[in-house]
Amino acid sequence: MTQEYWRWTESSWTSKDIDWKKAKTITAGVDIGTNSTQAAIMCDNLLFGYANLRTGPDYRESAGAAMRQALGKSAMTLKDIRYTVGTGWGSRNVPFAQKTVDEINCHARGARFMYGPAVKTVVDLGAQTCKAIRLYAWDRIRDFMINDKCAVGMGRGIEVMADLMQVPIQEMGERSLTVGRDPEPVSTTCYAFANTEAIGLFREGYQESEVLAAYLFAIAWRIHGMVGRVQPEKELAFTGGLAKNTGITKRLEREMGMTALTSEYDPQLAGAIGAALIAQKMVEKA
Amino acid sequence: MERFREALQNRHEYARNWKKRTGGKVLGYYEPYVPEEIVYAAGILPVRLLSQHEPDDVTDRQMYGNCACSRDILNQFTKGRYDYIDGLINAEGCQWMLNAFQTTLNNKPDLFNHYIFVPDYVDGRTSKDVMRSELKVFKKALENWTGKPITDSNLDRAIEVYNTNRRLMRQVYELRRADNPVVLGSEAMEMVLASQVMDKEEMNRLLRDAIAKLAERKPRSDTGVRLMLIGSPTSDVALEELVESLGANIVIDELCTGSCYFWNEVIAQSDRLMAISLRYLGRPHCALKDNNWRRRPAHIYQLYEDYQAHGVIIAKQIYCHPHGTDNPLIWKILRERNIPFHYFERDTTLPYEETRLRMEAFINMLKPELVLK
Amino acid sequence: MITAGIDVGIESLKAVILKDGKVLARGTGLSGGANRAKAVEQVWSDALAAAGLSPSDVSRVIATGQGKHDVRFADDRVVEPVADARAARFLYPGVTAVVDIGADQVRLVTLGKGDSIMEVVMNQKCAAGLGIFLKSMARTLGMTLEEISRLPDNSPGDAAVNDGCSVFAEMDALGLLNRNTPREEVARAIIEAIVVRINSILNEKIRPAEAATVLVGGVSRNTAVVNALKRRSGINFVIPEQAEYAGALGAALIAAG
Amino acid sequence: MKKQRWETRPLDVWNKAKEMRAKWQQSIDTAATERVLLAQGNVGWSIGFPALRVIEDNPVGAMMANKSDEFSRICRVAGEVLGWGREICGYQLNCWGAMYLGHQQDGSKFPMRDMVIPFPDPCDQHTKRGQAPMDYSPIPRWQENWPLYTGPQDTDREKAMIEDRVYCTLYIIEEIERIFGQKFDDERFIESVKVSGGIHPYAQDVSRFMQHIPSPLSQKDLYSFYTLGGLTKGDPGETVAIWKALRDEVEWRVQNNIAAVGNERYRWMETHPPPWHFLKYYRYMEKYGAVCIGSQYSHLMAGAFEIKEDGTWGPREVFGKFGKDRPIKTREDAIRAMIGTEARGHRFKDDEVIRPYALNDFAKAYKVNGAILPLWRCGVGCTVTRKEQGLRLSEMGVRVLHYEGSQPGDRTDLDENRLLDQLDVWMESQGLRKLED
Repeated sequence: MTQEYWRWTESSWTSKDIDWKKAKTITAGVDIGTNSTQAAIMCDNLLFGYANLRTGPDYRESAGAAMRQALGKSAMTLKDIRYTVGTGWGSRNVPFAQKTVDEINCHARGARFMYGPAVKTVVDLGAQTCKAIRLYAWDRIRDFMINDKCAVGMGRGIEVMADLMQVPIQEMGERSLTVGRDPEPVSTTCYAFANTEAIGLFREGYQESEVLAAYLFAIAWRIHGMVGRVQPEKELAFTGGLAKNTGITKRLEREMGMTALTSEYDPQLAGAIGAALIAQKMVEKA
Repeated sequence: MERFREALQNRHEYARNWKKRTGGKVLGYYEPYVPEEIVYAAGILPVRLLSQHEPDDVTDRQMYGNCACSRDILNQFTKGRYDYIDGLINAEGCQWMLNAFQTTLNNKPDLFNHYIFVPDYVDGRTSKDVMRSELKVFKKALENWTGKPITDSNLDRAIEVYNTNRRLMRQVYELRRADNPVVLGSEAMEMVLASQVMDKEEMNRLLRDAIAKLAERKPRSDTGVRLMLIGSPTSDVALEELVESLGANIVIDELCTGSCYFWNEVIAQSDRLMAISLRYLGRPHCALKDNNWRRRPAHIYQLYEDYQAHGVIIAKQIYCHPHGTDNPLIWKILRERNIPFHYFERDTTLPYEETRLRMEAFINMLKPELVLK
Repeated sequence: MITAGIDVGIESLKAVILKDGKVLARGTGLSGGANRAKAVEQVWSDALAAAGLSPSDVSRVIATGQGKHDVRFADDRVVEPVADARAARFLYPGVTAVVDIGADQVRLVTLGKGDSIMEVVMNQKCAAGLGIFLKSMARTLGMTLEEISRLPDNSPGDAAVNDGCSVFAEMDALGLLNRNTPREEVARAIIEAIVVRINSILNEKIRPAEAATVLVGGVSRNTAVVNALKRRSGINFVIPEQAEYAGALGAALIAAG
Repeated sequence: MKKQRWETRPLDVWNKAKEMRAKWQQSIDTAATERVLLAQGNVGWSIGFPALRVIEDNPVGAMMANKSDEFSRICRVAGEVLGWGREICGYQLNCWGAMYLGHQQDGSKFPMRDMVIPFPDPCDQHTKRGQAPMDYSPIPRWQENWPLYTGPQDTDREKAMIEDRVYCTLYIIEEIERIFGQKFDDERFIESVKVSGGIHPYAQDVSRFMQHIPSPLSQKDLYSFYTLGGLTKGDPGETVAIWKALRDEVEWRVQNNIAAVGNERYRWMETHPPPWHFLKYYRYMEKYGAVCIGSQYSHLMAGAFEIKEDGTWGPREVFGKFGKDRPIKTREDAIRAMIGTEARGHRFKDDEVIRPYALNDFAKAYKVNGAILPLWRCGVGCTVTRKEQGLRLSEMGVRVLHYEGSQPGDRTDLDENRLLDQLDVWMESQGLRKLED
């Protein structure tokens, strides 16, 4: 079979230096998205391990797999985890979770953990939905928006595009940024429109980079409109899979006139980490 | 309560049985500005045409870009679900519905049909007169069709029946103002919807003993978050039930198919038609007719206050331009008053998972302590 | 005389080399985004090799398909419906309509007298990319297109999904997964959604009574979809061998004059 | 390319029209500095107020779309962040987006409106139009009724509707006088009604001349004129003069077989506006020797036509008897007269909105082979019944092509290359190949 351009790399990591046996409370969060599933294990609010896998057709199985990989080679088992919170599209399919919490809350908390407490605006660029979250200075959500109906599935759209363009999905962003000035974006309504319209641009003699630019700019612009609805403020943080696509984030930053914070964590983990943090709170509360 | 749900879900059967039982005619109507009293006075059953969720592979032929409601109504007509309808009425409202009206007639030209012009300048000084003359024309049309005159006493009776229904529905809604209402949002909404497809007299009987039963009912220990629902017309209670399953309750709505349908009564006067036209021009404006004086925002805010809601859900049908055009103002007003709201679009189906995500988040946003509950 | 037709689709390329109405060789490959022109040349040389010919042996090459402009060496270009119609008439002289379901487009061509075309109906934008949608859903369900194709055709129960467009359908389908609906059930729901979209295009023009309708294009290889479509539309399609090559075949026939 | 069958040459009056449109645009931008009231909307009687100028957002939005993809895109998002969805009419999104931004494309200040008098119109988005400026900054708004009904014609009904409109208008004029303290000049108004009544005969002739083969004008040419005296108001005398000049030139073109498209061999019609940012598809069709003879929309100033018993294509009298024919002495007479003429405009529009057969007569009269009916996702008035009309046209053997976009003023969903492909398919499937490339 030919190269799978759409396939993004799964990842997992388990800490070697944290002695989890000494930890007071161990909590976990599992974020089952439509496209990717993350698990995060935390010892007293320190990230102990995580996994980021592609979601399979059986959500329960995906949750288990992510958890197994996050536990990694450490001797820790599910039993050692005091409390687990499930979140995301498939939140109710985490068999070993005591509770489910909505994505917005988890991403907000996760973002503040990963990007620092100064975060005021979180933009979650997911596979199925994009969300803009506006936080008060303290840990409370002021307003949030989820994309219009016609804008669902942008993330999956990009996978399709990678196939059609035969460009590895990780390289898309970089390649699109090689253009001098961005061309006008293609249709910003629906990814299906955008994909075909972008491919059609070759007829006008567009180069690959220009087509990618017109396409990714369309998606960035679409999100820009949605984010504007929550009256974004600094500090800004991007989470979710598309946050790794510089072709989108750079353009979004340009249009918003803000630079996003950076973090050593994988932006896709925000939901899972947030869930684990909430789990921690639950334990403290009890 | 179940009886309302039944009538709503089996509305086609209900109408068919009504015809068998009474041998009367059934008129389908599209817009909330249709003067039902006159229809009812003629001994005809007025039925509001509501959409449902049936896969639609027939309307693309005749329609493009329509909202799901108008589209599905045509869909049902084409598939014969509405075979019991003897005629169609449209009172000028949204253009998609006008389109559904016309297109259906192109398929079924022999249906009785009438179009009532409703002034855009609803508050205009001369509008009530043109409205009245339109009602007169409509009355005549009905008389010619049925072959029997509509007497003043007919009208009086119809007005009485309808006002009663409105009063009873107001009673039900009044119950929802309690700290812990005995009636759920979904139940109340089912009553309104049912009363738009049922014979009002029967409906009133049902309502009376429903209200009596409600008096004995114990309220839920905790109503949870109190929500207000505004936006495009709906034909089911999926959303209400969803938020109830998430520990919240919709305590008030401002929908054409909801409170706006029964909110104000016909004030009797010797000129019955004028009384009726004043009632319809004076009803809580639908987004489209809210033209010059902008009554909607004030009305919404008052309801919000009266029912002590915590937040507002704005649920708009895709391609529902009247509500789309109103959004900026509504958002502005709500933001100015620091009323939290969540806006989203719905379509033929209400994608359960996605909507749950939104509602969960919105409810948690309004009541953060729920997250750690 | 030896002629050739090349069909440059949004997703895949097809080439057919023809000699006096006999197919000498076929070639196919992926459309290759920016490198489409190169990909075309690759497929072309493969086909020539398979036929044991050199370019000079082929007297006329005609390109068709959305990317037909990328076939630099083509002697002429024709639009897809014309090619489809020609191929269908060649394979089934009595044909009255051709339906082409590809990765991106659904096209209906109704045929008139002689070699005239009565009407061409293309899918609306909200029905675009059905073939691609099927593929990406298969990916999500962890099934191959073959597995989906082999699904038995019994119409889905409550697992209805939005018919608005493939993207909405996708959202509802993913919701089904969340309720742990077995993936075969989900796949059928998706197929139903696709078929509803296709049928709403056919609905416009074809009366099932006129049975002589030819179905071509990539998706016509998917038995499950075809069965569901037959059931919903009541049309008893004829599906030629190598149906996905119809466009290229038509082009080659036109090249032969 | 091979020699043309007919001679072609540009219109002489074209520059004059351009100049008039520019002058009008100027008058809007300078309204504030000239201490003149600016009204959002379009009503025939505005000229009665010495210091009042009216402007609809259609021409503004259309012009923006035509001038700059980027700026109109930015304007659309400016509206979107305040709550507008993408299904809103692109004209509004463009125009009011610029209002929200506070400036126009050239950086100059956006001319804020002082009041709203919406042009009563069948399109819902028109009906609610003008609420943006009123919601944005508190200004008065008067929505005239737009009487419309389906079914059999009923003179009593029409009478009541006309009366309502007359009194509505009188009332609004009084209100404006009361609120803005500006005196309504009856003489000026009556005069203008008498004069601009004169546009119609000329416009009607121009419309008729386009039945000639080869067509002396194409849609592109019409678009330079069809707003003069309607959406773009100038001095009535000047406006009538240019229509007369146009009429005379077109007559001359017909007599000398001067064609809009040299190789005319295919005639096609449209409905409603084209994508203002992509007018080049007319040129693309000309490569096939196909000429666009316009649409009921671009023949707007001629009013409603119908095929008479004798088979000729003549103006249709609707509502006329309720005012047009009586002597114009008072303000009310003038309003009646104006509504008499305007209502015909309405009538043709309501035909287009609710009568699926609306286009068939037009198609017959102009001997068209095909019709391109755009489907605009975001402009209800631009889309409603378009598919039905397509069905009726194909019944009478006219080949129909539908293409999709957001809205004439909004390029978002218009896939230009897909449109060109569709045009190729449409032409080639009718056995026509490009004459030039």
